[in-house]
Amino acid sequence: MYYRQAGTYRTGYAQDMRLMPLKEDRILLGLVLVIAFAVLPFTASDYWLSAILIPWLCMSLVAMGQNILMGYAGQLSLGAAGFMAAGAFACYNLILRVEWMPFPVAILLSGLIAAAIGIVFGLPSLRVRGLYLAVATLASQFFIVWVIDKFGWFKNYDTSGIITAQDIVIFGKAFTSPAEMYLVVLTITVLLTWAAMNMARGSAGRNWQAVRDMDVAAEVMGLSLLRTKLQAFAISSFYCGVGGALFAFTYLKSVEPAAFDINLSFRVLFMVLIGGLGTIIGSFYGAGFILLLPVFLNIFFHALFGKAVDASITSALEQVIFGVLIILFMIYEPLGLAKLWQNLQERMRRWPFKF
Amino acid sequence: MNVVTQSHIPGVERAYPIGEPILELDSISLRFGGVQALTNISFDIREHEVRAIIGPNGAGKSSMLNVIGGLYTPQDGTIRFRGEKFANMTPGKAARLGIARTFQNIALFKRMTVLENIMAGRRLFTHANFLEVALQLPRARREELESREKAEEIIEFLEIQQIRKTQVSRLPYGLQKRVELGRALAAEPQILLLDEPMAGMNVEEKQDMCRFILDVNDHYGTTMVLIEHDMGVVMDISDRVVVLDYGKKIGDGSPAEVRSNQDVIDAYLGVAH
Amino acid sequence: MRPMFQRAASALLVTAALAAAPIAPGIALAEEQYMAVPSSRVGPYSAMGTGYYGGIIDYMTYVNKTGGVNGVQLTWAECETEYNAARTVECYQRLLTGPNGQKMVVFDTLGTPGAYAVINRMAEDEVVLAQFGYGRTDAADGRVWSWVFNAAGHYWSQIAVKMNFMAQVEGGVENMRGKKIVHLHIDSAYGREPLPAMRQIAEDWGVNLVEISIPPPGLEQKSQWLQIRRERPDWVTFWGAGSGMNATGMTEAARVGFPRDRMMYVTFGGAEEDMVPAGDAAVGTYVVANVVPGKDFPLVQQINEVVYGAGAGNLANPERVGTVYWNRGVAAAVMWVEALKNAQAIHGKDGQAVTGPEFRDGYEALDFTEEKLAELGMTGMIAPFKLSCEKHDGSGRFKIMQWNGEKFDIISDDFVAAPDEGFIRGLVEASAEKFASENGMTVRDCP
Amino acid sequence: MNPEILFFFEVLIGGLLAGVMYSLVALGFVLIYKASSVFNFAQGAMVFFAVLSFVGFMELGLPFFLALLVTVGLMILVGMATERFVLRPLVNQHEDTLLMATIGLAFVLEGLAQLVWGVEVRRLDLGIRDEPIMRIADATGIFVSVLDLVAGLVAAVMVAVLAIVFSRTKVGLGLRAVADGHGAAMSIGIPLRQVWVFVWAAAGIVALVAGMLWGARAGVQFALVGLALKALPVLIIGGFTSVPGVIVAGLIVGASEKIAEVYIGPYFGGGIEGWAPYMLAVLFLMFRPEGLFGERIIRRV
Amino acid sequence: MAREVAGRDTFAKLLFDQAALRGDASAIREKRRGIWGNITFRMLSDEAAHLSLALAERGIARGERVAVIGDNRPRLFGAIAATHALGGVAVPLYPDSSAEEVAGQLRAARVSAVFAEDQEQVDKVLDILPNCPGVRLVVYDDDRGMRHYVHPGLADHGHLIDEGQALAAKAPDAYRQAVAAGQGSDEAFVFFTSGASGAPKGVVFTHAALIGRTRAAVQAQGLTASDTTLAFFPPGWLCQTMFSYMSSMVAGLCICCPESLETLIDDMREIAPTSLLTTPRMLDAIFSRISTRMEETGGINLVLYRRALALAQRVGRQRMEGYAPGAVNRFGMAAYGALIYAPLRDILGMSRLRSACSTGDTLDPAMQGFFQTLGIDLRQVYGATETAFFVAMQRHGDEGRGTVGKPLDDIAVRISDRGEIEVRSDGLMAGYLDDPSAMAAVRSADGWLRTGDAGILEPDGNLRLVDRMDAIGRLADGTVFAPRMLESRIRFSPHIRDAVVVGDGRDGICALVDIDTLAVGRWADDHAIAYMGHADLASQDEVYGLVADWIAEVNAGLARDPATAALQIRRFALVPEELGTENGFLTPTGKVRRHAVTERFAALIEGLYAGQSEVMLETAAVEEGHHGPVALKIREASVVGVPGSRRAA
Repeated sequence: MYYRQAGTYRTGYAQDMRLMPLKEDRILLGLVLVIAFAVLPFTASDYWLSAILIPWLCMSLVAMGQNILMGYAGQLSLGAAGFMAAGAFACYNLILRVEWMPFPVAILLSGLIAAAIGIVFGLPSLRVRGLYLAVATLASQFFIVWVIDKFGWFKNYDTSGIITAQDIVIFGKAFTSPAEMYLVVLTITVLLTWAAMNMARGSAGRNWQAVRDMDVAAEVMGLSLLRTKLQAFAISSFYCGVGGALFAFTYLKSVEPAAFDINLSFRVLFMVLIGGLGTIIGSFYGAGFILLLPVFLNIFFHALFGKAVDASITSALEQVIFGVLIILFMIYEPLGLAKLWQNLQERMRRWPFKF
Repeated sequence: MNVVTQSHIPGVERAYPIGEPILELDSISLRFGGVQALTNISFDIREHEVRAIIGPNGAGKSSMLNVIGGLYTPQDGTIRFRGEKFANMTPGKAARLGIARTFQNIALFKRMTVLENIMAGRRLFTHANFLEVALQLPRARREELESREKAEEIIEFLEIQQIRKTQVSRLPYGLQKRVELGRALAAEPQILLLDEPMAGMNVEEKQDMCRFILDVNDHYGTTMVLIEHDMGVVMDISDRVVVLDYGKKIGDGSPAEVRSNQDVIDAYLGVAH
Repeated sequence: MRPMFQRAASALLVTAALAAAPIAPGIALAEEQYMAVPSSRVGPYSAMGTGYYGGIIDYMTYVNKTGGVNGVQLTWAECETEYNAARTVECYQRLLTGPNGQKMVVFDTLGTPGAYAVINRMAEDEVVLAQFGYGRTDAADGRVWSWVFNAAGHYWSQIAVKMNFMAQVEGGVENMRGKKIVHLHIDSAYGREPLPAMRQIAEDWGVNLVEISIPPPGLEQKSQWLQIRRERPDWVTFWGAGSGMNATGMTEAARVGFPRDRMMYVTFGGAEEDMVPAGDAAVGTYVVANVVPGKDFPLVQQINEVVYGAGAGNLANPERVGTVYWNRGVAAAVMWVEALKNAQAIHGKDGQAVTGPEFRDGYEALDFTEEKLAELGMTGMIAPFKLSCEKHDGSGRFKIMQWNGEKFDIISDDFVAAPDEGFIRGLVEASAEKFASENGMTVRDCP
Repeated sequence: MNPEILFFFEVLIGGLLAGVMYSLVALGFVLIYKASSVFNFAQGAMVFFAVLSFVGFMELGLPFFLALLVTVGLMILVGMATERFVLRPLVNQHEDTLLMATIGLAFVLEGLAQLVWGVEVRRLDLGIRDEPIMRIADATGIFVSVLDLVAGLVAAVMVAVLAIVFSRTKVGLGLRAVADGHGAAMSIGIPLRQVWVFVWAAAGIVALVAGMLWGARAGVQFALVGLALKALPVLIIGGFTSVPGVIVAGLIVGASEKIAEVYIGPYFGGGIEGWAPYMLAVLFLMFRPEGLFGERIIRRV
Repeated sequence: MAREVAGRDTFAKLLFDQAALRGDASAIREKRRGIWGNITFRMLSDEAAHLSLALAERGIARGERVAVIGDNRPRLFGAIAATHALGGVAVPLYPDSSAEEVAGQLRAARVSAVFAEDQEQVDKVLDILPNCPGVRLVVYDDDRGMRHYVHPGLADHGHLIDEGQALAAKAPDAYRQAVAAGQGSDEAFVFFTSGASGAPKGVVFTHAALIGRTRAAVQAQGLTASDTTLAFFPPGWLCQTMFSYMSSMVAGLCICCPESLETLIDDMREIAPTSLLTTPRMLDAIFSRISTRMEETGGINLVLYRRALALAQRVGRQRMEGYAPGAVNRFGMAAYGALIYAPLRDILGMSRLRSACSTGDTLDPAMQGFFQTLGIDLRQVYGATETAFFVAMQRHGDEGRGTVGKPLDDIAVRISDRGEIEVRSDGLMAGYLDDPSAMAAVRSADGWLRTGDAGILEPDGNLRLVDRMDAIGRLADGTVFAPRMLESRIRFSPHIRDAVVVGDGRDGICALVDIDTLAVGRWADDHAIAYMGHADLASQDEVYGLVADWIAEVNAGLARDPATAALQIRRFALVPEELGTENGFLTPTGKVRRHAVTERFAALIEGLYAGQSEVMLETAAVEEGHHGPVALKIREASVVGVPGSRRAA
């Protein structure tokens, strides 16, 4: 309906292979970006900026990392929170210990540190796959958090083992208000999303997917499984690390290692599965769903029942509904929200036909 | 079959005449645990020829192909590529030497489109690293366009334009086989190994596949090594045939020679088809 | 069907309205004071959350039913934190402004992770963080942490009280020399929170302190208890979280034959919900209480009558009235309400809602004398205390209780204080000052 | 005996006994994985759901064995409902999808349990003393409780029963056929659905048993859900499809984590138990990717 | 270089002009390898120049005939342009023709050179070469599989261009001179009739005639240089080449070539042409596709779609009756425009269509109404190869009345006493190939050409077409009927692809119906009817029921108009074979070869009139696994208000 495709023909491959070949998509994206950059910072409430949008964007980055590894390269991993912790504490220490360290550089380096750790913990992927690999990555999850927890140096020997993230300062300007921090997160997210999309649809993404779908064939084509898998681990960990650092610096602010526990890793996994494996944009949907659905259910139930019903009943009911929604999703759209959106897009492109 | 055999009309000149041996296999033996898969097998493959390896089921054909492709390492024997000796081949090495292959059970990247599969086959021609790809640096962009151009050439060659953006898992079997051939071609191979390219196809699809195999040989001059257990088809399209039975070579020569070889006849009569 | 549908529709509208930020703040009715309840009612810490926030809500209901705070009715909104730092931040931001447009004045996370997650937002938002016996200890220094309170004692005074009790049992501090104490704690910031004070006291007393950590969730503590068996300590201080870990501590102690009357449980491990699951293994375990459980306090009886009698109670199981967590919640809410009254009085806003800074002034002016406690009907339930600008921690006194298999026996008639209260206060101030200087915080001048 | 050596044995035995408890939880995973290639993420939730219901029924006044019976019936119902509303609509779907669906199931079960029975922590008294048996302690210096022995016994009985069910009964045959491929099961005339209902119900009962033993020690409460995590390294080492494998692996994991924690832990301030089993699993994977008793995976081209 | 070639009387000169005036404008767009390539007029002109020089070098001289066989491809147009530049005559053939047909046509046209698209066409030509001694040169475009072909007369298109380029460098003015030497009276094209009735005949046209006709057609459609058209019918059909090459030369519009016939629908959507040539058969296929897809979609979309169509019809009626639609209806039209009409146009790639012409057969008014509802300006054009089509064309306001519109400016039309349409114009054919007598038989001395069609010229100038003169039937009771009209009504059902109506000399009308396998197959799936293949499907009682219902509706519609009330279809049968080009039942442009059908199913027709309910018919491999005689059913149709016996003879 919205899409008008008649008369849009391509005269070159560059045109056909751009990020968004459809004009309507570009308009939509432009609109979203304008709203995100120019409208929301000025109109959204602090609650929306700091409690919804910022964590959503951060977790989207993390989910993107998980998705690159799991959705594209087919390596099931449960270590996302560990790499987030690595990124968060790396960033804290970099800023703490290197005086001149500008925030963007610190973020970049934290990502790289997480990536280096990711490569080490990605080594088992050469021997094992599937659930086995998932459990192997659990080791990294527990180990990283344990190391940070055990060695006071990482937390600047804070008595309670909790760090307080420094203020974000870029070129001498402090970004402390929700809107300012939101803009920082948004900018980084947009840039990294762009890069992820480029990789995903380019030769890097094809290599990952080749390893995922048929590793023997990939090898025969001259692809090194070792390098490709570790590359995926590194990039994935980079995204998790950056996401974790941003999560710590713009959302939690006071961080203890235990915040990056296994439950968080599972939530990241859910995000990817619900959002849509093997889609970059699905990371945003998935993060939104997992992060925000419980919040909305909570708000909804409080609004619906008020104080009439015992809150522990509604809280339990929220869980049931969340679970049922997940099951329904798996039954009706196992490919996730991204697929749902894609179907909608397809429907709109085919409107009034369905098929 | 009449369309198919045309390129071999006697007296008609080949675009790429058969040349010197490009690949020589010398006394290859391969064991899996206690099972002797291949015993002391030697033969050569000449440049630009269509070379078939046939034999009943379990004769060691696929093992032979996997040895050439580097997936299996033989315990004994050597492989020479253009005279250069390789004690063991790895898949990566084979790929860099210009050996590409298809698989008996289609090994396509299922969740990718036809175009992506074929572009993925351009692996050895893409040098841009992931960072260049992520940041869309000029080399990555250029290579991507080159890949696409080559892929489109192959798509046109294999007449699969209408499915270029279809996910391969949705395609019928015959077309998947064709796409797999396309992916192998994308590597611009010197030698193309085809593992039962016509298995499970109907007559029409087989004819198409034969035509494509011959066209590839004719158009690109690619040396073809193919496995089939259906003798009929192979005899029509290959220049020379190696016959294996129980891991041993029992015949080698032109289709006519092989057809009249008593060992081959026995081996095939012994197997119910 | 129809009214149900309408409610659902209006709820959707509310959600939509929330989505359409920013909301035009509603005009608050003069006689309403909005309170935030960031409860945790599901997950491993649900037993704690339901009791504590149940107590808070029950007391607020009680106040409303008995004329409000000088006529001001309390309203509140709840948000589920799942005892998770990230969700707590969201809840904090969500509850910051109430449905009636009022800003919240006090926030109580009932958990150290949650408290740490929001502690730096308080000054900016001008909201009081009322840590009720948990959270950041050095926040007791009101000069540095002007918005954070620790009115029910903190972990440092708690550990000091415990060690004092041990000394009493052992027959004096001098007998403590050479004794061995194992601090068995959950492997988290909360588990390590008492350590600075504990190490200091142990060093002073010549006590041999051994620290052993339990990885969460702690349903399996075999190796820790084997280590304890090897260490053969005289005392074990248990710093667990969640009734699974707490109960397991006692059953494992029983399995290795460690006497329960040599174990002292933390306030967050010392509730009926922690003891009951351990069954007989729990008998004899010592616990300290900042709020004494029991149904006999006049206030508890009144609430039972006014609130539960009217069927308006928040607890699903009314039997839990008078338990440790519920009483603790009531005590917390009493402090809120008293602080509100103070704020109204100080700022001349009798019968009106107050703001965050006004509430803080009211909270700092809390003075729970024996008379006041008697008036409130909670004599013996909490120790008398007085807060001030610089002193944000309460009495720092605890009662010692022992589990008898059915309920807690109160061992100490009176609230026990730390052996040297000035010493603990010194530690607090030093820590707070160090934090302030490291983070460039301004230290408030207190009159 | 040298006290250090004695202590070592004590640690070892303690570890083995803890390991049995892990194995009990892991057993439920294996049953379901074997029959349907589904990694049942909800196993932990089933433990919680089963034992909480059991205690709940007892609180309603049912006598012990009646409550047990009713709970078993309930777990069969859960199995049937899972088959009907989760598995059947997802038949032939990708494994990841099924895994995800069981995650949803976990939320449903957790939520339902708390909805119906509330969030309070319950005590479960099996009437088995969990204190050292003094005769053993006196004789050897090693502390073993009755509950420990019962747990070991229950595990042994369960493995035996399952072994018999697998090899002797028609359902067991079907189970093995299903494990070999769904087509095979259909061909010998065993309806896949029945097999699924059976394994899910069986896993539910295993969960109930595991929950009762754990609950007797730590109380019946939400934290039991987390037990599933402890079962993962056991599964890796034992192999996802081997019943004896998880028993042995449980013992290995239990013993090695205790030894590691007691002897290595103190050098790092403890807590290495949290990750040691996983590291062990990783090391194990490097050498035997298919697990202890798992079938060797041969890749064919 | 510009304006040195005087006059615009040959296509070569027109191209020269276009290249000079609008050299950078697109002459041809071709989808190849996934993207649309662009060929400007300058490039086309250059190719024509080089190719013509190379051809001349190889001995092809002015006035010689050059055949082109292949799909609409830039190279094919290049070959035609080169032929014209040379002064030669282009002979476009149908690529689907068999080798024998091609041989006959090559011989008939005395062709000297052949441009064959690919190996398939080359093989055809090489096979028959011994029978066509005149052919001295065979040029192929696609070298795929051609590398080992060794034949003295064989040349690669690309190589020829290269040769020509070298020649052009030596003689830069040769091309211009060759073009300038051409005259309007030179022969330009030889087209073969499609042979719907009788064997194909070669028809010769001069440049002047075709340029004149094309100008008139372009003017009538209002086409300009900014228009684009999609060419997908075989170039051997005059009408297609008129829409592509000739219009491009005359008006400068851009010809778009789809990647392949399989991707036609997508390609059409991508390029969204502004001018389109269609046939009723194609429209029927599109309509049937839309209907079935809409049915499959179901739900709210289907409801909206139906309402949208109903509203459009209502409003259309109101407009015809002369009053403006009310506000509600206007709003409805706007809303449905956004929701249904525009998206459908978009999907069909017709959103930019300014002019769509349907020709080749009678367009059912209801079908036309459907497309106009969608906002597609669909007009019927009447003509034949001999008249270079475009005898008459509907203009605004002419639609929906069942006429074929008013005659074009450059043509005069009259109805003979026998009721036959006769035309006179400068643009008519110059004659039949080598057969002056045939020409004399259809053209009177004063230049009136008999078209062979029966028609009526209405008072307002609209021409109403009845049918082919020889097809018009007369029932035994003397009632005259035009099968074409009846057939097009039957065909309007989405489930029916074709119908052949018989009844000449009989006492009632009967129909042979060819069902649409795809649509009926879907319908059968929905109704849980198991079937194997077309023949089986066409023998199902339920399917007969489906068709019977439709024919009853057609009969009811016929009964409403007193002029057609007597023409009730009494009985019908479904044919077991799909009527297709490959089995000779259809012409390459998709018209039914009536005599082929009636011959093949003569027994069935006899059965229809003999009152049998089943006829055994010998089949030749109707379907795999089905040999030998099959039983074909016959059904009565429900008839409205016809007095007399329902049972025939």
